[in-house]
Amino acid sequence: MTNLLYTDIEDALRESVRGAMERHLDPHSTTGIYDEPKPWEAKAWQSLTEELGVAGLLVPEDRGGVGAGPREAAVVLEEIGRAVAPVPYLTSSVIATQVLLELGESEHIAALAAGEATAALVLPWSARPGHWSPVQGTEPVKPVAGAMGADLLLIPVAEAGGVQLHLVKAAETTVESLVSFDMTRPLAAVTPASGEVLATGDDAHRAVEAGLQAGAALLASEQYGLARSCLETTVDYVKNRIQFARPIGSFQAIKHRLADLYLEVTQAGAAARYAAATLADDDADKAVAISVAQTYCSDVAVHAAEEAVQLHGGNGMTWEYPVHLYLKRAKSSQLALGTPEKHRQDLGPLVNITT
Amino acid sequence: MTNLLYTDIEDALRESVRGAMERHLDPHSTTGIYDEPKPWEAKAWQSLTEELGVAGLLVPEDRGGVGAGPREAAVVLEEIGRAVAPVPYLTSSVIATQVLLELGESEHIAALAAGEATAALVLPWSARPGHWSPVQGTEPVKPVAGAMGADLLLIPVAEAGGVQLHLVKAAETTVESLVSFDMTRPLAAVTPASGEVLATGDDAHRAVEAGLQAGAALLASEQYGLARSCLETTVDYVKNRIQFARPIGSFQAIKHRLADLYLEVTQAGAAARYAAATLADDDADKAVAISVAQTYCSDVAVHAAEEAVQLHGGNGMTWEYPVHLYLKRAKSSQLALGTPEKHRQDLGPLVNITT
Amino acid sequence: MSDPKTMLRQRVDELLATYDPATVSATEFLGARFDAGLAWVHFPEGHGGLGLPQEYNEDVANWLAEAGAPEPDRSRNGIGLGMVAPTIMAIGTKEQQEKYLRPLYTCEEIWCQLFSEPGAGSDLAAVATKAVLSGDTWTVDGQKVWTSGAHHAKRAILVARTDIEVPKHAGMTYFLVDMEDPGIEVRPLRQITGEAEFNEVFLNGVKIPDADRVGETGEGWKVATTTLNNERVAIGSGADREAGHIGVLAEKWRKYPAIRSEAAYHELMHWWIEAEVTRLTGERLRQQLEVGQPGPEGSAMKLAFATQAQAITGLAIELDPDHGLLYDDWTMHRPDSTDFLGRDVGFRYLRAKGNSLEGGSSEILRNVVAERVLGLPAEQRLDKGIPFKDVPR
Amino acid sequence: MSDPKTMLRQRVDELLATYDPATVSATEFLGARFDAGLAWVHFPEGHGGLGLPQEYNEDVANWLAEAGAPEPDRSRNGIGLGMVAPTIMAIGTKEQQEKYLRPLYTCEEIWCQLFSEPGAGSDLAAVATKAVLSGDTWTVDGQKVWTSGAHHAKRAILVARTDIEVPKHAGMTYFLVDMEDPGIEVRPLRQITGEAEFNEVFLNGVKIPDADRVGETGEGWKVATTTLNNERVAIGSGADREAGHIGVLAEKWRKYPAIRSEAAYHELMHWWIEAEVTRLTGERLRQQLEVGQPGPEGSAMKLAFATQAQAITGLAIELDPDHGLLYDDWTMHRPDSTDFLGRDVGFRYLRAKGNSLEGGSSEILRNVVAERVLGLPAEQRLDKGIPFKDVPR
Repeated sequence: MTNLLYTDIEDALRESVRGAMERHLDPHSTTGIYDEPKPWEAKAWQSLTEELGVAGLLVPEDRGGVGAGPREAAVVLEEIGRAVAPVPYLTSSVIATQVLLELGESEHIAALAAGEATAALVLPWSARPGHWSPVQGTEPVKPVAGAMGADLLLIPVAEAGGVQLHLVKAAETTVESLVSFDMTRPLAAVTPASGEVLATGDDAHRAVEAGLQAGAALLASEQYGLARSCLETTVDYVKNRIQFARPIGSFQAIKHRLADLYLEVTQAGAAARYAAATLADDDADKAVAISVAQTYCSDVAVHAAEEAVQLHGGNGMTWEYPVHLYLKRAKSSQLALGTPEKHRQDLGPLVNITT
Repeated sequence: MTNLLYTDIEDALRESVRGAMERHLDPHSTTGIYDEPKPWEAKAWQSLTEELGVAGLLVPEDRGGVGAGPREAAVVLEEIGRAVAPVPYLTSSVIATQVLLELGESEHIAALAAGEATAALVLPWSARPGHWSPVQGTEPVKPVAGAMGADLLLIPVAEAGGVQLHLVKAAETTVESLVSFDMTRPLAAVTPASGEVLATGDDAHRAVEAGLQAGAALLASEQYGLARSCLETTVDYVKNRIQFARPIGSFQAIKHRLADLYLEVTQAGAAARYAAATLADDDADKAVAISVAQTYCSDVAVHAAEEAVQLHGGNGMTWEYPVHLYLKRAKSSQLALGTPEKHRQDLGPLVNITT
Repeated sequence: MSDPKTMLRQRVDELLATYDPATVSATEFLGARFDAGLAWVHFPEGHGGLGLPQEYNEDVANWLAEAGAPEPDRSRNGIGLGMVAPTIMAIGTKEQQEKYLRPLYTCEEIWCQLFSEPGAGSDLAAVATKAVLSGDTWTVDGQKVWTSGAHHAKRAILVARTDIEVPKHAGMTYFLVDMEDPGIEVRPLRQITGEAEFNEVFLNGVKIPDADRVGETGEGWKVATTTLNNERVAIGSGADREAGHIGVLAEKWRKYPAIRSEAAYHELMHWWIEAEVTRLTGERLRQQLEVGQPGPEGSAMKLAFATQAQAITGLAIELDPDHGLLYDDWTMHRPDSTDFLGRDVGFRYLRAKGNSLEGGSSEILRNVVAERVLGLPAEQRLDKGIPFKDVPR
Repeated sequence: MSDPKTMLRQRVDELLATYDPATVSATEFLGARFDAGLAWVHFPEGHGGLGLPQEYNEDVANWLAEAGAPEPDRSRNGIGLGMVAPTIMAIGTKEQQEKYLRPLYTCEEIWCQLFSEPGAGSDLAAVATKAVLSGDTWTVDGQKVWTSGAHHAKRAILVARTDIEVPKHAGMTYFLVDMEDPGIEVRPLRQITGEAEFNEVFLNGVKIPDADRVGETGEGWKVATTTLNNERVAIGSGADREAGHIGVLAEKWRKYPAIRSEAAYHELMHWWIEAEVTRLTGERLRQQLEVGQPGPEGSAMKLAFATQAQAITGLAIELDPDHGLLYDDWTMHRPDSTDFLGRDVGFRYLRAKGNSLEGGSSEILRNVVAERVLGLPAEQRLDKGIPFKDVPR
């Protein structure tokens, strides 16, 4: 079976990204986004793109990237999840980048890899691999993730007999921001527009599909990072919070719940890693791995965040404590790129289980 | 809303039945049924029928019964569940009796009410109200509950355009006993046969339907009685079982699980009571009440028995301790008269929720 | 002598004849109702009652409702009406009863509750806010939290530590506080929903006359328990089918076929059934109360309500992802009252997270059920018999 | 000098040339394999090994399997091979190693485990079976339970109490016992399934030479822990997809369309996914072990296995009610080994109930994960530092 462990290089990458997130983000300023919306935290994004160059992980060196791959991008996303970082890594550096990669595009992809531009795929954020429809008519598409602040929009438009993929400059259409449940990945309504046609028919379809697959596969790692962070934060909190003259983490009911959560988070890690690895290897089991990871990691992230709120007691309910940021991100991510129910629905036929 | 409390008369009835079960049953002899199968425990059944006369609770006085109703029968079934009593009360005194009641039959019903005879409805034990098929062909019907040892068999046979309900004396056909998961309610394969035709067409259909409805409504009370007994036995056990120099019932994880189980059992009691009450009142909400009670009480009984096994530790896994009798009865009863999944499926349209 | 019902009917008619609800103010009407002994008929005469059995309150309420008479605003003064009034009636002095009950009832004086502290959440008896007596005036210093309505309350009930040399349950005292005292500062406490439904309250040198102590010095725990017991009585009893979150979701399901699927159907029905059995349990509890046989189900039912509220709102978000990804409004507000069902699904989901914390966390309630209902052995207490000052915090 | 792999290949070829698996008995072949140092290559020379790294065992096993050579019967002598051998090797005396390892390996001597007692289940250190030394012979009295294979075992490992004046963990000693001692009575212990897979073992005046003590007197807890740790290593690592209960159910689903429904589909897929993520976790654990970085996942994975086994077999019964209402056979048997997947669905359901009890109950494992993996504070111990005789039991 494919390797599920982290390489030394990946460990080093994790350390760099974690350091950058710690330097450039703090929970209070992240919470501030809810009152003063912005597409992303400029300093954190700059650090990821300019200092660390991780926007180009998926892109080969000869097209302006660093020639790594999904395993490495997954490590970055684990750290983004851990920090609930408001950065467009998943939408621009993974999904949009993968769409362009698939098309053999090289001009814009170099700009994305270098962090000189960001892009977004214009589909509702709930679209999933194998189940999405190209944009019809002139009504705004919503809710679209990563479109706020993006330079480039990739719009798959319905055409007689298929899809036409348009590259539209943000300035050439209207991107209206929406009040999002998770303001750290703000959503927008994007008015469809025509632009440079990148591909049509099967090519266009395949490229969008590849973008969504990469997004779903690697979102699992972001969810895992978030879940693990919730577990660690909560373990730490219950060790230190004293009630009834003892740390509440010494109460057996709480210990057992956290033991169960540890199991879930650990398994989520294996599932996310397997999804990233099969994507990297273009393994025949890729579609199975993605559905498994999306179903499992989505729910584990929500459960971990919900347990974090509950076990932080009243503090978990406040605006002051950062726990709420995790819950909002987790719940939104559960809906992103297909709900667990939909992925479970998709999985059966892949493993010869049908109704 | 209908009265969900117990009357003083019902409390007295409960006490009598409980006393009889305690006098005439002990867990060891009940376990013995697994090695030496028998249709029921003669002494316990005799006590219920001859001493207490509860076989006639559903039957009006002018037809040889005591003219009580489903509420009182439900109390008897709670106690039968509590004792995992191997008696054909549900199959004969409720289901078969209700079928005959519906038909206005008075000869055999008097014998059933007096405990002079027992009867069984010949359908697979998984048949449920609204979803059963009359017997086709000559293949044995199985698994049928209550047929072993019964004097009379009520066989709904498929006829051109409907159902014909036959009354067959046990001696006139073949009743072959089956190795049952729950040997305290043994199952059999019954070879179809012709006998006295009690009804045809809609009348026959309505009678069978009434029998299954009464069975499903009141099985919930048996399940509640069983669940409550498991809770009480387990609470008692964990108060007295010492490990790590303290009763295991002082460990918070166990306390919290039992608190959750208390909630379930309490709610099961309300659901079962409501089903019995709506049956008694022939309330318009009866079908809803039955599906709710069957879905909920089936699962609570299984959960209570499973928790009992686990919290009795190794002892719960032994043949010696009676806990296994409860698990086997609970799991079988979950399948009886429709699984929770099927009842949940039935319920939606009744409350205007459809897919 | 006439039976109580006839007598009450007469009094109600007289009240309505003298104070026409259509013309007098709510305050005036409620004051007159109080003076007529029709506020809470089971209270003694002179304190808004007539010393009759509690069950007659329902009749009075029904008759007055028919006549379109105003009721006291429970959403604004729930603490006053539900907790303070019974506590003062049971334990307060005659002076306290005379001074506080009437304006409380007319809602001229809104009350709030100063119990929880940052270090005393589940462990309510760990309050550290200090009250020191000098002459016949107490001086209070400390911090309270999770106080709803503090910004429009005239008065508060307060539990404070008056002796740190005795074990924690023995060193607390219960007071009535004037919220207009210059030593009180109220700050909004913003929540996960974006709203500030609650407040933090800072007490710096707040003065309380000893006459506003309720119960003896050192008996605050006992008095607070009386107050809190009044909070949990008859929880959710007698609700209609599909009341609450499940009804909102079922209605949406019926209205929007697009959100339906087979898998979601079974999950929806699962929670529908859970809500229904809890409703039936509440109905049975109501029937038991009616015949004077209250059961111990209340604490367990609160567990069920919290679980269901959280699961159902979570499911509601999943059923309509493109809508669930949005939120109605993050702007900071200070709402006058709590509406769990108000606003959009995202708000309902976040607000429901509080249901397993406020009014006794689900963990504490499971302890209560295990120990008081099932009789399981209590947790080892590490703070038992130790002076408060020596207890680890 | 040749590299280990080449040398091992030569030895295997020599062994196969001298002892043709097709003609010699399994016992003879395994004896020769032991003598050639190919039983467990990481053991020292003379004890069935060659002092090589553990990883080479897989090569040897593969080569021998290709040649159709017999392996020791792990289903009958799992305790001997998996627990006794490593314990004797780590802590036993030279004499014990010489006397016991070879017949254990050839399965001429089957071993069983005398640890659990009626009063010492989760609390293994509460054993009350007493061993008293007189001269150089111990006399043992007591009762053990949950002993699998006791009725065909030649030998046993035993933990007994040798000092009641010290705290419980300090007063236990570990012995090797001859099951043919006349003081030993083995009674079948019938289980929920109808089978008697386990036994009760009564010890009355059983004699044990002091030479069969393992470790020092009073160090039995430490030795037993070594034994039990060997039990939990590498649990379920490297299994195939759909191994275990989920595979049985998935196959049935594929074969019998009649049992399918939309609701069941989602429940089946739920457990399919649970089983798959546990499998992936096991695979990752295997990869970690391979590179010498074992993780702490084992205990948590055992929780997952038990939960899944119980839920999946329960679901399997529900999916086919008319079949689930039946059982294959209630007759009391004493099976030679355990097969969780053998027999029909009813048996599998009942047998799976033991998965959360045997080898560390799920409750104990959650404690282990919480305390040793997450570092949460340990439960208050009421038996700490108290002589065993004074501990409540």
